[in-house]
Parts: sequence; structure tokens; C-alpha cells
Amino acid sequence: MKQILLAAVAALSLGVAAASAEPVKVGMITTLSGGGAGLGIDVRDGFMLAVKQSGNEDIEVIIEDDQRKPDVAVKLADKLVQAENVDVLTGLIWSNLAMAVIPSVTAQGKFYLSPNAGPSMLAGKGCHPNYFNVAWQNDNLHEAAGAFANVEGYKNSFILAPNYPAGKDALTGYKRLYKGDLAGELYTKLGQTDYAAELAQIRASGADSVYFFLPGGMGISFLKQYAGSGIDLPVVGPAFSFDQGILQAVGDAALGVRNTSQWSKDINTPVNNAFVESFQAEYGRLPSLYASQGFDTANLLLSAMSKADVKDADAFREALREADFKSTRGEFRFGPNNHPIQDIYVREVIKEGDVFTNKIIGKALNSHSDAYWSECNM
Amino acid sequence: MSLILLIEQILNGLQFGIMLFLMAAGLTLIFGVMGLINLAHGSLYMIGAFCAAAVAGATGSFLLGLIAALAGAAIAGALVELVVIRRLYTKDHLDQVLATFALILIFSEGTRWLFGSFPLFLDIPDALSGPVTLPGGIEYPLYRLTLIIVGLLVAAGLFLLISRTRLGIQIRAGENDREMIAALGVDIAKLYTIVFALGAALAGLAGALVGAIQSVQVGMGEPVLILAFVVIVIGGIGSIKGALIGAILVGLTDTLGGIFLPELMKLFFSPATATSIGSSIASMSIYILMAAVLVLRPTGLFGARA
Amino acid sequence: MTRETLFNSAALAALALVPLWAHFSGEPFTVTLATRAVILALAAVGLHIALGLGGLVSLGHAVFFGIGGYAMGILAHHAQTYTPLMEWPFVIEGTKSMPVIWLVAVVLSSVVAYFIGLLSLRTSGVYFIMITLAFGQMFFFFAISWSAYGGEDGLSIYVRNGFPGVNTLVPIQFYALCFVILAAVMFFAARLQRSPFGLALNAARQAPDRVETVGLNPMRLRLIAFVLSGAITGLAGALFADLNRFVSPTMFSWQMSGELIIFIILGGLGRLYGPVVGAVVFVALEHILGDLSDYWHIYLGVLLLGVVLFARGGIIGMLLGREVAHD
Amino acid sequence: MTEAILATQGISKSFGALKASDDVSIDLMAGEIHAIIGPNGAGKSTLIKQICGGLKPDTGTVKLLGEDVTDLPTELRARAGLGRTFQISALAMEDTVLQNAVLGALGGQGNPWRFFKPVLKDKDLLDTAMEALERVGLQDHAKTRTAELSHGQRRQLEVAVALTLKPKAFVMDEPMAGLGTEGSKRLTEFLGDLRHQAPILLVEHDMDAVFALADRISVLVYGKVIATGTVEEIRANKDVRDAYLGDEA
Repeated sequence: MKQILLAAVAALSLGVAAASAEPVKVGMITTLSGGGAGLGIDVRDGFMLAVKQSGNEDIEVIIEDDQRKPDVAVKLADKLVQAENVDVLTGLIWSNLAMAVIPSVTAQGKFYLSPNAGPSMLAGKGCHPNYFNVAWQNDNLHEAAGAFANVEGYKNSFILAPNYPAGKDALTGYKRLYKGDLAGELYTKLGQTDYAAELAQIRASGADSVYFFLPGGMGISFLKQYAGSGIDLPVVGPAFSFDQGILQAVGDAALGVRNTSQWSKDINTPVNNAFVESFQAEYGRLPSLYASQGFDTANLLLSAMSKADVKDADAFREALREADFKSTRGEFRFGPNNHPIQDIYVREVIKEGDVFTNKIIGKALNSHSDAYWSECNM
Repeated sequence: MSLILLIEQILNGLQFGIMLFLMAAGLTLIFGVMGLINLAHGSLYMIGAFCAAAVAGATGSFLLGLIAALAGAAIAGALVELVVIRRLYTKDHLDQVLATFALILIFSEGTRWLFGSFPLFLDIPDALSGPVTLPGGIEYPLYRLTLIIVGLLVAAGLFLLISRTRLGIQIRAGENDREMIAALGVDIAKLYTIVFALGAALAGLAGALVGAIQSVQVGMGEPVLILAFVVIVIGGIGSIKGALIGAILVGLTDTLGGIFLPELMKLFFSPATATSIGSSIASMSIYILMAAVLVLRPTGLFGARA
Repeated sequence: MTRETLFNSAALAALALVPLWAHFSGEPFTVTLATRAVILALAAVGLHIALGLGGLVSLGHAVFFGIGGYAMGILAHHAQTYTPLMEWPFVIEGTKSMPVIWLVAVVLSSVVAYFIGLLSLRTSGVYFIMITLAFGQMFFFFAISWSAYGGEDGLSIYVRNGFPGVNTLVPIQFYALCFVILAAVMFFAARLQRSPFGLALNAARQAPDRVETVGLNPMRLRLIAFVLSGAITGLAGALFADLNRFVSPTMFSWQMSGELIIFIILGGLGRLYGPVVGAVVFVALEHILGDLSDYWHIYLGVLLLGVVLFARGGIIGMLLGREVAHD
Repeated sequence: MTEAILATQGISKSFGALKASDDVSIDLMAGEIHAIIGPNGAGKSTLIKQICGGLKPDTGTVKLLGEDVTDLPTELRARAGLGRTFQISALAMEDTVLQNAVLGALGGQGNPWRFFKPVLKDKDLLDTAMEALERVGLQDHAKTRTAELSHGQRRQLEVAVALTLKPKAFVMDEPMAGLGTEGSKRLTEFLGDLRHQAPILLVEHDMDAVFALADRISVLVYGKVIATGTVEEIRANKDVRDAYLGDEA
């Protein structure tokens, strides 16, 4: 069991006003092996960095690897709830795993803080008072891209995403705010790595811009092949294909591409600057979007711990709802469905020395909520 | 749909097919000569891509990367053959499936342990980047064109190797009668190691070539492995010619199916439904093709008749 | 009583008693883990009828596991959203009743197994392995893009389905239910192995020519074995979905099919208790090794390799000798 | 004269340019042993496959008890009364001798679709199987695993399994192959008796056995029957001597 019990380093001197009498037990289920492990590792590292910095010794984190398999995630959730009797769960990266785990753990009275996935079901009809999303609702970054397309004056976008629910949500999200026409709308095979056929269609479509949602290796392949195709249209994507972890693998092909994100390492606030610096110092690499989400999740939890005892569920829930913590992304508060209300930025991929990274070039949406909150009754 | 787009898509299908052929050729060779089902072939593909990315990253030369991919995969193949695979020849297919499945686990996690969980960078050389204009005004990426040519050259080389060289004679003999080639005084153990390394090198080459336009990451081998199996089963296991034709069939089916099926469905359904249903059927199309071929010809197109 | 029967009884007794002990010593998770092992064992016992008795190396048994899972998922989904499954030509409502779900799972997987078998059994050897894999992949990709039932996200069922007289929400009660089903199916499978059909099927694996020349059709024997096999694996799928209260396309994945084969070989091919021992050991290993290291797949790989290379006959074979007793 | 129990009428089969069977007409009368001899590659195996099923002739018909069975699969020919033994024993090696015999009895009974009652508790099947084992002298080995039998015993078991079907005609593919002198002698005696139960079409290399047993002999060379007749006739036949027996006799 990978228990990380934190030693009481300078806890006294920091003098955290710990209202919680008992230690809080946190179960983190995330992807640490197999494909997509990079995301889980970043969430974990960001989360643990915040815990370490707080010096709070009243928190015990149990970390488990879901291997990106829903049935394994369910098994681990059972274990954490039944055997470890945790108070709070967190860590899931993927929407399908989130859907498998979250409804059942919140029904069992546990708190769940999502550091990454935000399926629409859980923001709308399936919302739950014990479920807090600290990242975004799945559609958010795509909606921002649609809004950005209007600003840029795109009139005829070609949009594509993998043929699975998150892909369909993504394109729906883009179309929600986008006012122009569509030159084409394509669903690719999940896990597809060759996009020659799609690129040929884009070339022939007469589009004036391209929007894609292809997470992980799919995005790397698409961008590299897009760069080689000679198609000269502006391409926009959500931050997932441009995060710090995979940007180096895309290389020059990503340079200059605009992407939407609720966080960027150059958000110039003391909190964020300190986060970027300390993350680099601790792990020897630049933090990613996922690391920032993990970091924020832990800080949200710590803020609630300082206000209420986790055993008093109602008080603890209220403390979480207040979101009284300093987010790396600046303004952060929860909407009525416990999903973030936040600004979403447009970033551009640049090269700093030898390292590819992102720079903010503007704001796509201000204090943006999501499209589902009105369906949420709680 | 314009003719130019159609031709471009056919080229894409062809290119995809030829990359599959590089994978499938090694797989079918190994099965033909040694009678071994090697699920770990996808791992050799991954090893090729990682070697190429590591060496190209360190030296800046794509060509050196390719050589490293060939050498790295061949060495890994020879090692695996010596340590594990040669104990499997006498076992049944079931044991082979399980043992090589175990090898996948070891290779994947081992690679992740060595290189970390993030994808590696491998880019195409500048000389091959960008599109070229083909006769008829078709713009086509130069690198993909190069892939088609390299793949066809490798195919030609393999045919020559099998039909003209001493090694080829031994390979063909090995496919027909193991005891006879032992009687001829050929060192079977050595022959098997060489064939396995050759198959591994082909997989490594494919991994490096494809890695340059896709992403070099742990687990990249498995989807390709399944496709390569589909290819050799359609073509008839053990037949290089079958692998080539099967690969091109699969490449074209996959590429063209993805384009035409949604269009076809639009004749019957609303556009959104059509796109969805069409994409669904397209993602199943090569498996439907394979099942259909096997139902009609239970040992593939060019397989030995039972 | 031979050593083997002794071993088998001990294994079964352990499977019954360990969760009971865990329950009373306040370790509900061990019970959940044991439930998982029992259900996977059931799925592998299903495969054993095709693979161990019939010699049919199916790399597509996840199809039936998945069908069972989706039978549960779809029926329960409609029941929990109060929407009928079908309104025309007649109304079909969803259900939260396990017996009904099991029946649907068994019938559906039998029918699908019949058709897959009919087509696949035209081939043999490697081609059979691959054509069953192809059918598995078809179902996998279909499920991923079947957005009406969640596509890749799968379907979540919030409350476990019910069984008359049992509170399925209590881990130990649900475990007991699964254990009884496994025991019943194993009893049936043991009888099957000794029945006229079992004798003929066993012979069809070893000497198909002989079976033909005594006037029996090996193809039909295999087809029926494949259908029975698929039905049992389908039933296990429905239980597995209920254990997780969740179904997703991963139940259809080729890795799932591969795991079922691993259980059988790990435990001991050709023995009825092979898949059971294999599944239990695998679940335990996954649990223990997973806690040991992030890179636990390496250990698992080495272990499997060791079993194939040095312990033919699997764990039971290692303990009791290779010979598989046929009465 | 009564009708033949088993007969081929002008069957031909080609594999590409190779004529494996060329207008072969052979018949098997009640109570006789009809031997087919011929050099290696004469097309004996191909002929047997066409008679027993598994290979369909290009032209010609196969008749069993006057019925045309050319289009029937192997198992239906077996049910129609054709008993067969293989050149290389085809037995369930992991199973016991008794189980193999019971399999035959089960086939004779024709209903394997029983899934629950233990087959070894079915008295009818057991009786049939034991009777057959007794006839070949394997009754004491009933519980032995087939893989542990000697070569000769396996040949005996082959015959026993065929006997359980109570066939109307036997087709035996080199039953003497691999038997020692003693074994051959015993099997020769046994087959000599068996012909009265059902006639035997015997493909055999062991000339001593053939000459001792056969009522008639057909000589197959390059897929063609070059002569059919009694032992004496064949011995005297010049074509046969030239084509085949020349170097041996």
C-alpha cells in the first residue's frame, strides 16, 4: 500500500488553524501505469506538492493506480471506502472512469473532488452535493474555443473528435457558442493514429479554420501530420493536446497553435508563480495543466479542513462550497452545481530556449459557468 | 467527392497498408518458419520507435535513428528468441499466446520504467517535410510518399531474399519440413534466431518510420499488432504475398470505409445520425472484412489448404 | 478420495470460508475482492468448456462477458430512468431483478455464441483464434460508438439489482449469491464432463477423425460446447456488472478475453478447478503486486512466463502432477 | 448373385494433373475379405477417403447397401453401417480404453445430446463397449489410459471401437502396420473370423496377411485397378507381376 504519511515538518511554526480534530483520510485513484499515466502522475504530484507545502499533518493520502480501467477503478473505490474508510476521494482522470466511480461513492456519503474529469451528466441531472469539480465541466474548453472562433472571425470551421461520448460533447461544446458554419464535422476512431484521410478531407472542404479534440497520443499524431500536410489553415484545440507533458513530443508542429485553457504557467499571480517555481524545484520539470488542477484540488481540500471537521458532513460541504483558497488560475468559485466559475484563456504555443510551452494571448470567456447547472437540483 | 480527393485517399490507404505490411511481414515469416504466434511483435515495433527517438534526439540525425531502430529491434528480437522464444516452438499455440502476452507486459512496463510515461519526440527530417505536387495537381506529403516507396522496396527486397538467397532457401525449406532442413545440415537454432531477428528488425523499422508522424509512446504497439494479425490472417498465415495483399486490403478498407460509410449512410439517415452510424460501422469494417474472408476461405486468401 | 478431489474440496471450502472470516473480522473489502475472483472464475469456467474440453482457443470470449454486462446495464438503466426499453411493437420495461437479467444475459449470449460459433468453427487452429478475436473487436468498437448506452463512458447503475430474499447491497450476501451460482455451475460442468456429451466432446478434441467414424459430428459437438460456454460466461458478465454497478466496452476488450485464457492456464488447463484457482490467484496477485510497485506489470509478466515455461499444467499441475484425470 | 454390401462405381479424383483415382470400381460382397494392394502412391489413401467420406470423388458413386452415399458426410456413412480403422491410430489418448469403446457405442446409439447423466453409468453403452473389448481381448485393460497401450493393443482397440458400431461393412487401413509377427498372426486369425459378421475391405502392405486372408484382391497402380481376382489369379497375373509384385514376389 502506497501510503504517504506526512511528517510534521514545521507544522507548529506555520500554525495552521486546524479546526479539524481528526485527520482526514484521502483516497486518490488515478492513472499511474499504461497509456495516459503521465496525466495521473501530474495530478498526483501537484496534489502532493500542495499537501507538503501546507505542512498539515492531519491529512493522510492513499494513492492507487487504476490502470485506466473502469472496473479496476471501481474495485479500488470499493477498497478505499470499505477497507480504508476514507473521507474524501479524488484523482480520476477519465470521464468514463469518473462515471463508474463517482455516483456510487457520493451515494455512500463520501466527498469526491474531481481534479480532471467533468462529465456533463454529473454537472446536470446527476449532480450531487458531495461532488465538487475543481477542474472544469468537460465542455468548457471547447465552448471557449467556439467563442474564440467568433472573435477571430472564423466563418467555416472544420471540426473533428474521436467517436466516443467525450468527443461528441466536445463538438457540441464548440458549436454551442460558435456562430459560423461548419465545413465539416468528423468523428474519428478512438485511438486512431493516422489522420491522412481526415487531412485530405479538410484540405478539400474549403474550411477557413480547424478545431480538433484529440487527447493524448491521438493529438500528437494529428498535429505532426497536420504540419506535414501543407494545409495552411489556423488550427485551434483545447489545452489537452498542448499540455507541458506532450508538447515536447509534438515539437515544432505545435508552434504557434492557439489553444484554450483555464490555466497557464504564465498567469502572473504570486500564487501561480510560486506554484510553477516550487513544482519545478520539486520534480525537475515544468508543471502541466493537470499538475495545476491537482494542486488546486489539494488546496481546496486543505481550506475546508481548516474550517470544518470532515466528520461533520454538512459543515465540511459548506466549507468546500466557499472555495476559500488561492487558486493557481486566479479567480475561482463554485456555481450552484459545484462546478467552477472561472475565466478561460487562449494560449499560443511558443518556444522558450529548447522547451516548448504556452503563452497567454487573451481571454476567451469571463467568469464562465457551464451549460448544465440549470438541470441540477440539489 | 472530387477525383483528386479520391486518389489522395487511395494513396493514404496504400500508405497505411504498406506500413502494416512491414509489421505483418515479420509476423507471418516467424509464424511460417517457426509456427509461433508472437503477440510481442508489437513490443518490437515500440522498441524500434523508442530507439529511433532516443538516438535521433541525441544526434539530431533521423537516419542514425532509423539505423538504431533496425539494430535495436533486431538485437532485442535475437535476445528474446535466445532467452524465451526458443522454448516455445514445441509448445502449443495456447502457451505461445500466453508467454508472448507476458512479454508484452514486461516490455511495456520496462520501457515506461526506462523512458518515463510521457511520449517521446521524433520528427521527420527536414528534407522530407512538407507536401509535393503530384501529376494531376494532387498535393501529397513527401514523407508519406517516401513511406510508400520504402515499404515497396522492403517488400521487393524480401521477395528477393526469399526466392534468391541461401537464407531464403532455408526459410522456405523450414516452412515445409523442419526435419528435412535439419537433415540438410542447416543449424536450425541459428536459422530461427536469424529469422526472428529479421522479423523484429522489420517491426522496428515500421515503428521508427511511423513514430515520426505519430507519437512514440508506451502501448503504441498493441493496436498495430492486432491490425497486423488481421492482415496475416486475411492473407493466409506464412505467406509474404498474402501479407502484402492483405495489408493493402486492410489499409484501403480502413481508410476508404471511414470516408465512404458515413456518406453512404446519409442516403438513409439524417446527417448527424449518418455520421455516427457510419463511423461506428467503419471502425468495425476491417474486422468484418476479416471474418468474411475466413468464413469463405478458412485459411485466408493465400494460406495452405488444410 | 484422490489427492485431486481432496485439493478441490479444500479450495472450494477456502473460497467459502475466507470471505466469511473476512466478513466477521470487519474486512468488507476482502469480501468484495473474493466476489470479484468468484465471478471471474465463473467466466473462466465458461471458457473452460470450450477451451479445456473442446480444445477451442477462443480469444473472443469477452463478447459474451460483455453481452452479459450490457444485458444488466441496459435493463437496469431503463429501470432506473423509468423509460421503457422498447415501445413498439410491444412494450418492454427495464428491470432491477437479477433473475430476469440473468435469464436475458444467458439467452442473448447463447444466441450470439451460436452464430459466432457457426461462422468461426469453419476455421481451426490459429485462424480460429483470430476469427474469434475479430468478433470480439467488432463488439468492442460497436459498444464504444453506441452512444445510446454511454459509448466508451459506459453505463452506471446507482443501486445494485435485487434478488428475492437477499440483500445484495451487503457484500457478504452478494458474495454468497455469486458463490452459490459458481458452485452450481461447477457441479453442472463436472457432470457435463462425464456425460455422453462430455465424452464425445473430449474425444472430438483429441481425435476428431475417430468421432466422425463412429457416426458423430464433431462440428455440432463443438458448436453446442461453444454455446454452453458462451452462456456461462454471459451469466458471469451480468454478475460482474452488478458487482461494479457499471458496464463499459472494456468488458468486450481483447485483453479481457486474454485474461480469461490466463486464468485457465495459470490454474491448470483441462481441469475444472483450473480456472477457479487461476482466477483467485490472479486477483490476489493483482491486489498484492499492485501495492508493491508502480511497475507491477513486469512482475506479473515474469510470473506468467515462468508458469508457461516451467510449470506446464499450471498451479494445480505443479502441486498434483501433470496428468489430468479423466475419471 | 446378391448385391454388393459396399461398392465404388467408376470413381475418379484428380489433384491438378495428378490422377489419384482413375475410374475405380470395387465391390465388397457379404462374408468376404477384399484386399486392396498397390505400391506407395498408388492412391489407396485417397480411395479410402472417398469411400469413408472426407473427400468427394470428381465423378462416380459410392454405394453402401445399395444406397448412394457419395454425398453423405463421414458420420452419416458411419451411421449407415460403415466401420473404419485408421492406419495411424486415431484414438482419444488421454482417455481410458473403456472410454474409447464407449464412444463407439455412443456413436452406434446415435444420441450424444445428454448432458447430465454420467456416461459410464449407462448400462447399455457399457455392455456394448465391454463386449467389443472382450472380442479383441482388451477386457483386462478397460481402465488403462490409451496412451499407455502398446502399439498392438492400440490396433486392437481400433478394431474394438469399430465393432461397437455393429457395422455392415469394415474398411481397414493397414491394420497390420507396425505389428510384430506374433501380433500379425493373431490379428489375421481374428479378421478371418470377423468376415462372417461383416465383410472387410482391407488395405494392407503385409503380403503374408493378404494372401492368408483375402478372398479377392484388387491391385491399384497409379490410381487404376489393374486387376481383380482370387489370390491365385493375382499371383498368376502377368500385369501384376510386372507392375508391382515383380520385384517382391
